[in-house]
Amino acid sequence: MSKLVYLVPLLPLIGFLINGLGRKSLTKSLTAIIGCGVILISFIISLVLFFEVKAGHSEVVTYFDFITAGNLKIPFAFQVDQLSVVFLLIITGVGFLIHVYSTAYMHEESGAHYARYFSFLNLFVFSMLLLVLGANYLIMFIGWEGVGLCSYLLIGYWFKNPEYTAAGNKAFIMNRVGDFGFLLGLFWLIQQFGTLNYSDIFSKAGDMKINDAALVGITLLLFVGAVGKSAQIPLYTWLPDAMAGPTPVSALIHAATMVTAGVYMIARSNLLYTLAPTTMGVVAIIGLATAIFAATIALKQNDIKKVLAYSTVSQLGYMFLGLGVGAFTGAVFHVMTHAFFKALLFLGAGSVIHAMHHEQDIRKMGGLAKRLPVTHWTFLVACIAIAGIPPLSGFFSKDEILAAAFSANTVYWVVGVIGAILTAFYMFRLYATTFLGKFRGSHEQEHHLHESPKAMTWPLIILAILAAISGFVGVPAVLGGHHELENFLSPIFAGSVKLVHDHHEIAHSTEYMLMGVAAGTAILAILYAVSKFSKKPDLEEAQGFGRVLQNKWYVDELYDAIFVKPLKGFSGFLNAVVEKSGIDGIVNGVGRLVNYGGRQLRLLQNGQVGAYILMMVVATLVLFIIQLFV
Amino acid sequence: MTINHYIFLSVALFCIGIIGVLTRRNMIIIFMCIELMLNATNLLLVAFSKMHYLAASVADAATTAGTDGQLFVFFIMVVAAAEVSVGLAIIVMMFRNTHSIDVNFLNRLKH
Amino acid sequence: MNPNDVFITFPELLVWFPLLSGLIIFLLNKEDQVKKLALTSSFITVAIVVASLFFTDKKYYNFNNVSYFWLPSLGSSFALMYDGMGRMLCLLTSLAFPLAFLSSYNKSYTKPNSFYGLMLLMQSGLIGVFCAMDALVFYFFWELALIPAYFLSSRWGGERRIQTTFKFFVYTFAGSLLMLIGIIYVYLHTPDFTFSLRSFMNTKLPTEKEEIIFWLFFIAFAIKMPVFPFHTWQPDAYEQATPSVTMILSGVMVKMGVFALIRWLIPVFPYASQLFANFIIILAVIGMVYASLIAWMQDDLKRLVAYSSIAHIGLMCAAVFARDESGMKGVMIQMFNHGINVIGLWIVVDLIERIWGTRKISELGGLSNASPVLTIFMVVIALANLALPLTNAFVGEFLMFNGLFSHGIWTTAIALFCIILVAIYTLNMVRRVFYGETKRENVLSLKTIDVNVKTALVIVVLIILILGIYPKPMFELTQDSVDVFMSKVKGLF
Amino acid sequence: MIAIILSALWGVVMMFSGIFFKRKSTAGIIAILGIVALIFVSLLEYHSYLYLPLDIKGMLTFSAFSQVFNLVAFICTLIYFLLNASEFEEVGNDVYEYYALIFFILSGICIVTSFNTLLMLFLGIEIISIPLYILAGSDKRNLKSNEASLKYFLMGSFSTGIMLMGIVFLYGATGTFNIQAMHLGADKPTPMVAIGLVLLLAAMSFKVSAAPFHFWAPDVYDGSPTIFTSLMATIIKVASFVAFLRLFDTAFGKMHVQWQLLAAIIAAATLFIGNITAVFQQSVKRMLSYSSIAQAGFMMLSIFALNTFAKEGIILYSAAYSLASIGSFAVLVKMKDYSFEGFNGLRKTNPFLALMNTIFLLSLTGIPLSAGFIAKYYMLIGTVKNGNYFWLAIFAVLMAAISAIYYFRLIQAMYFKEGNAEAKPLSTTYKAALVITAGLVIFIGAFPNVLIKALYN
Amino acid sequence: MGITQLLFWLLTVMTLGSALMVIFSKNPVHSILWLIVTFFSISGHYILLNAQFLAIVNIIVYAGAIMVLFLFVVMLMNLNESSSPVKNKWLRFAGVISGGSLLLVMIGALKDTESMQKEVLMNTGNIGLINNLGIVLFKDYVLPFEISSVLFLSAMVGAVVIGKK
Repeated sequence: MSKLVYLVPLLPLIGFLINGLGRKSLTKSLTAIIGCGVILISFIISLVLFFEVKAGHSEVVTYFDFITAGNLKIPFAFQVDQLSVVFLLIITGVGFLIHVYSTAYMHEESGAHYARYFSFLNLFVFSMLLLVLGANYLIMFIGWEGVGLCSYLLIGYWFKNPEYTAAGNKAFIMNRVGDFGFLLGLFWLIQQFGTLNYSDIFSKAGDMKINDAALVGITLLLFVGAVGKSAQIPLYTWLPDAMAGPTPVSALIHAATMVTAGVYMIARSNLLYTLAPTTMGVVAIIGLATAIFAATIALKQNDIKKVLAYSTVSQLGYMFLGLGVGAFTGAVFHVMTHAFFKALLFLGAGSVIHAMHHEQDIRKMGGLAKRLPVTHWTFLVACIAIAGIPPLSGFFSKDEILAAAFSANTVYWVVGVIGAILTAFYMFRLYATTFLGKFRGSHEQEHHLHESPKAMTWPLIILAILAAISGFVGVPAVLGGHHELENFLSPIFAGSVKLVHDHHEIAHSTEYMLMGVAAGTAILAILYAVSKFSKKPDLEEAQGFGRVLQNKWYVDELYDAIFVKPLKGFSGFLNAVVEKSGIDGIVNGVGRLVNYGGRQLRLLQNGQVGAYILMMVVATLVLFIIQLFV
Repeated sequence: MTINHYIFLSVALFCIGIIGVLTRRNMIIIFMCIELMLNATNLLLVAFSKMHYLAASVADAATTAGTDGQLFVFFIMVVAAAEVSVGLAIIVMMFRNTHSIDVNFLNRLKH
Repeated sequence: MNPNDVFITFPELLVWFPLLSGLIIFLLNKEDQVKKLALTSSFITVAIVVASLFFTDKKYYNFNNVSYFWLPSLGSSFALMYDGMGRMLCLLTSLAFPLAFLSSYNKSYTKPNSFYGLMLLMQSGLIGVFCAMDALVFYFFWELALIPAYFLSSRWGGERRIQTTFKFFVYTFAGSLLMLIGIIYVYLHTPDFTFSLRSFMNTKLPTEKEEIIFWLFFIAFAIKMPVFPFHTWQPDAYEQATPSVTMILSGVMVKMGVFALIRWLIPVFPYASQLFANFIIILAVIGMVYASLIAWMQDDLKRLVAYSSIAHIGLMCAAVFARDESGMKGVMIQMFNHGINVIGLWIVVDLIERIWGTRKISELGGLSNASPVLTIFMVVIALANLALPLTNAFVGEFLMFNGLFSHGIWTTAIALFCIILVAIYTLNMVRRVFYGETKRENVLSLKTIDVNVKTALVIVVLIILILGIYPKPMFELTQDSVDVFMSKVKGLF
Repeated sequence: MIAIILSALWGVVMMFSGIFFKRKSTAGIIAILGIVALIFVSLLEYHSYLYLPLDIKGMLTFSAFSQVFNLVAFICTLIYFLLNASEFEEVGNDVYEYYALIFFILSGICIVTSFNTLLMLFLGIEIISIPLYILAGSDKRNLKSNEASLKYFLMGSFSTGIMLMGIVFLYGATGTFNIQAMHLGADKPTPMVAIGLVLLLAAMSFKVSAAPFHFWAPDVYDGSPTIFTSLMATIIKVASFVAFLRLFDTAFGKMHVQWQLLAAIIAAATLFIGNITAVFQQSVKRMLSYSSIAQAGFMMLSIFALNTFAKEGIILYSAAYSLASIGSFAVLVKMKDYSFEGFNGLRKTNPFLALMNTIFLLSLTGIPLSAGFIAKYYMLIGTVKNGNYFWLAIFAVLMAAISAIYYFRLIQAMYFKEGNAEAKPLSTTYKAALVITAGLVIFIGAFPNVLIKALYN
Repeated sequence: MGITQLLFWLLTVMTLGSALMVIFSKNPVHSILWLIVTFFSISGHYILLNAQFLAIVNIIVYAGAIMVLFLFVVMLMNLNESSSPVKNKWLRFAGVISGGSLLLVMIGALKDTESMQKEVLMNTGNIGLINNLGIVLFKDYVLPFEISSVLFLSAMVGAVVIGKK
């Protein structure tokens, strides 16, 4: 059966081709069926694979040599193991739901564009599957770039609008900055290990000493790639802009799947990272910083999608914190739960926007609870989940990360908890301003307010259920559970777990205390937020420090000032001065010199015999002197 | 007399000719100076021929060494005569067209 | 068939056939006749090359190598060899011309017969360069490819064409004359006084001389490629020449330089090329960044493409001098792929100019509303240009960077900086030209994207995708040349 | 030997036929007959079917080298006649005399290429020069022609004086005029020999118009009637080069290293001045005269190199350069306007002339597959082989690159510039001759062996 | 210091002096006359060297024929002081300087080299006599002799071509 793994990415590709080539001829419904159908089938296959792997045989399926250069052989191979199937399920599952959702959400689009949308979406799923299935870093990189491309295409889906396309460029280019590091890391890997296959590399890396310079370098460079892809400091600014794309796209790409590619990559190469504690420290700090920093920004955003975007960034920060402190399972766990509730949040937001006729400013909403019951309830579930209130999923995953952070370094934990409080606060600020209070929109908006169609609500409901219960696959031992996910993934992380066995186990009492503090403070924050914003939301422009937050700490402006402008100026200088008058000037100068020489030299030919003979005599004289006295 | 007397004499004569060519603008004079140069060479040739003759006649009295030098002079005179005839013809033609014998009068051809 | 009796070898066939058809075309004067004949002949050439790909085996030696005395007194013999790299580049050449013809098929030139005739002469010259095994023959073809290029691009093209082409000509001519001196010098030191590549390789020059002669060769090739800072002729020439000529210039002729580095320069001067490798790599890398930065500033599509191609060539040059096996393979297939991609770019640019009547990015906009098809082609080719995985350029660039890495991490880092820059300028171009609101109405009806241009573009895109997903054939094709090269430079580092 | 006699005799024949035939056009026919006979005879001589048992006391020696060169010179002359026969009548009334003088010149050329004593060299050069003074001034009404003639005459006879002084000093030092009997050693020359050498170098450089003794050339070439310019600039010049090479190879060959530097300097100067000055010229005729100086610079390389490559090369160069120059001068003659603008758009008005001229110009530039390339190539390989002064070769090629500037300027004018250049009507013989010339240029370029092998029969 | 030396010095002074007069005298006719004087003194030298034949020929050909030809021409053009132009003095200066330095260089190169002390046989030795020269001329030098006829022929033709109206 696992020979059939190639079908998993292939089907979306086929969907892409059919929808892309036949976009003129296909009817919308047909497009929708193809678009969703292929994903559904690959979801089913992934399920089968999952159970196979659970039954306990994971394997590497090789198809053909992609690159063979001297001793460097890179096959086109897929790896089916615990980690990849988990991601397979997330991608295809959530992906399928989002596809279904999109069929309704994108319905106003004309046929061709509709098909274009679905083909891009399928292409994205294809590349994402490639990313997680690849059995070596090159295939991963192919998927890595592929998802980047799709996000570029989908952000700029409404290509008429220059801001949107600009956002697409920004996303792609920032990802390129990440790829810069990633590629460099790959080359270093090749130089170090002579291969890119996971299995060979990890087996070779096993017997390298801790903090080997090469390993630190490689892991850091790979991490740069992850920073770009998963929108961490300093390369996170593209993600909020990426909200320009259609909301389901934001749900799928910029919340559930693509942005977690970095997490996947580090989890995949966990051994290398555990061998390079220095890098681990960097990862943890970056993650923590991102988590808190993004959370602060999210406090003051008024665009519903922007809030969610920054919360995504911050949640990703948590995942990296988890990775940084060695809680790989926790990170993957959080990826899963986050995929559910964040997708749910985005889809809910989408449903709201749909209902409000593309109004995204929460200050113009309010009191939608009655009008959009399904959306409201599902949204609430998601908010509770992300806020980390037991027993919903977010609690378990976040708690696992925080616990690990605590055992690594108390400061991590403190900051992490503060971040969690902020999360709870801004999420419920959003919830309250959107759904509670009374409606603040215009009249025809109010007149048209209605619950979204079934195709949109059902995915919400399913995701809500998942967001609610998915936490129970990872109930920690303290709460009498035995963490199925950890057992399932243990083969992947076995190597690194062996290395960090000295990881001192923290007492149960402490754990209870930690959970209590986290959950309690979160609840307090929620209550404060709800009470504060359900009655009188802050409609006026933020002042003072709030303004700074609202303008995202002016980071974009900063980057513009230190990177973009100088570079532009410099290349302008090169183009105008160095190229034109410098290099080309020299070349033309030679020509002009020859011409000038011709004009001057011919004056020697002054037409007077006397002068000619004189010059001949002088020349003879010179020859004499050279011949006789030199 | 030793040969260097003759060498210096004719070289001097030769250079006088050159100086004449360089300093005068009257083309006839210039031409005459060229003749002067030729005569310098002739003189030196004869001197050399006698020198070689002397050197050779020590070995055998009936040598004809050096004869060729004098014959060369003869040929030079021949050529000179021919040149003069042509040259004067050209000069006359010039004078006919432009009533001047100034070499610098003609410099349409330049640069 | 029996491998030993050959009527005519492939290289000869490939050199003479375009030459003859070119000469025949000179005599015709009906435009459509001329076009048909030119197109057919170019396709036949493709067929020949494709056929030749089945005779790569050792036992077909006589099909692929020819050599007979030409100037015995000079020890020069008309020797052609047809090895992997030669095949690959001949394939590129033979593909480039049909593409060029197709894309401009319904465009009428003044004096079509001389245009197409010269084109085919150039083709024969180029193929000769790629097959020559004898230094003098190599030089001959090197010039023979230049002369038609000169006439083509100064007879047909923009209004500043004469000066720019002339600059290009004198520049390259001076370079190749320097190379001639180098050839002569090496020849005089060959053990058996022949110009054959083999004896050139066996010649051991005194080191201090080798250092000088190396530069004589390198400058010629550097001008041809062109490598920073010898590149200034290129953007003007590309801008001014007529598109189908530009395709050949940038798609094929530029490869002559890279080819010459691999076939002649480094194997003949292994010591000097090792000595100066650092310097040249740094030069090339600087050139890459420099050209990318300038390409960013360009407002003229043609100039933008020109500078981006300078950047790509710089990478090839650097990778060649890194002399790492994987890098070499990268160079090999990148020579082919870059040719195809840049031709695709030119086709699209030419279309845009023909349809919208301008090449200025600032004046264009929202073309995708008018012509989604063109947009799709352009986007695919642009993605190939920035070496996105699963497009043909990726494999090559990946390997080249990898080869460069073996030379040093910092140079690689600087060079890799270009993948960011290339993304910046390519995507900006795509965005400003194709996206947004329509700025300018098309002067021609879109009917002018007629079937032959579409065919050309489809061919390009297919090659891009197929070689992007399954590059293996190219690797196998060029394996032997890489082995020869590596064996030459192995001993030294 | 017979060639010398025959050419001299045919000169006389031409003179007298001037009395019997009144029609100018017959002169051309008779001349062509004569030159054909000359070619035939010298072919027989070359294959030694014909031999004149005449004791010339070692005044001349006819080597294969000189004979091959004579053949080349004769063939070039034949082509020259075929191309310009009609133009002779334009110049003046004394057509028969012009032909007669040219035949005398030919006998002079034969002497100069096979001389063995300085006396014969002197006589030969005079026989070449004196008729040239006349031909230069043959357009009597035209002041430019007069001026050219006068300048050529004055400076020519001056250089004769210089040369004689050189000969005298050599005689003084060695006691003989026979260049083979001089036996000058390889070590540093005595002052007398040195002076003789330098003076002879100067005089010969003057004859071949090598800088800085070239000043006469542009003016004289420019002023004289174009057809005679093309004679002077090609056949005469290469003949003088052969004499130059023969003299310095036989007399001073052993002490080559002692005077190489001078030759190198002269070659470099000639290349530089010739090429650079040609760039700015506005009249094609004058450009071609400067270009002939530039080409002389390349030929000087053979004097510098003085090895087998140089000797074979000078033959090739003579053929290649003479043919190409005669051709493009012949094209020039047919043009109404000699300025560059006068050639604008010749492609449209007269594609045949344009194509032919392009071939000649490409050959002069030294593009492969044209004779010019092989010739230049031989010069360069000789220079590099020589071992010293490697910079000279590089300098030479850079100058060759510059030469492309002015040659291609003409091609540009003909092909890429708009305009309507006017050319005189062309006779069929002219066209045929032009095609033959172009064919030879390409043939020699492709198979130079034919010529090289002839040197070693 | 015998009579020969005396004569030698005398003639030398005459030669050089008259040569200088040739180039410095304003009037062309005068310079022609001075040139004739020079030729005579050179013939004197020939006699001193016992090259009688050349001495005679020199007088006949040069002083007789050529100079008369010059004289004719000058008379024909009836030139006088005024019409004989002068170069600007810088050029003349340069001419004198360069000519003089050429002289100096040659002298400087040639003086005190041992071969310079070779004796020259004065007023004896019979190679200069007409019969010896004649024999050699018509035995060994017959070819150049004939060739020179070609030279004359061409010169004649040329003179005619140029000279006739």
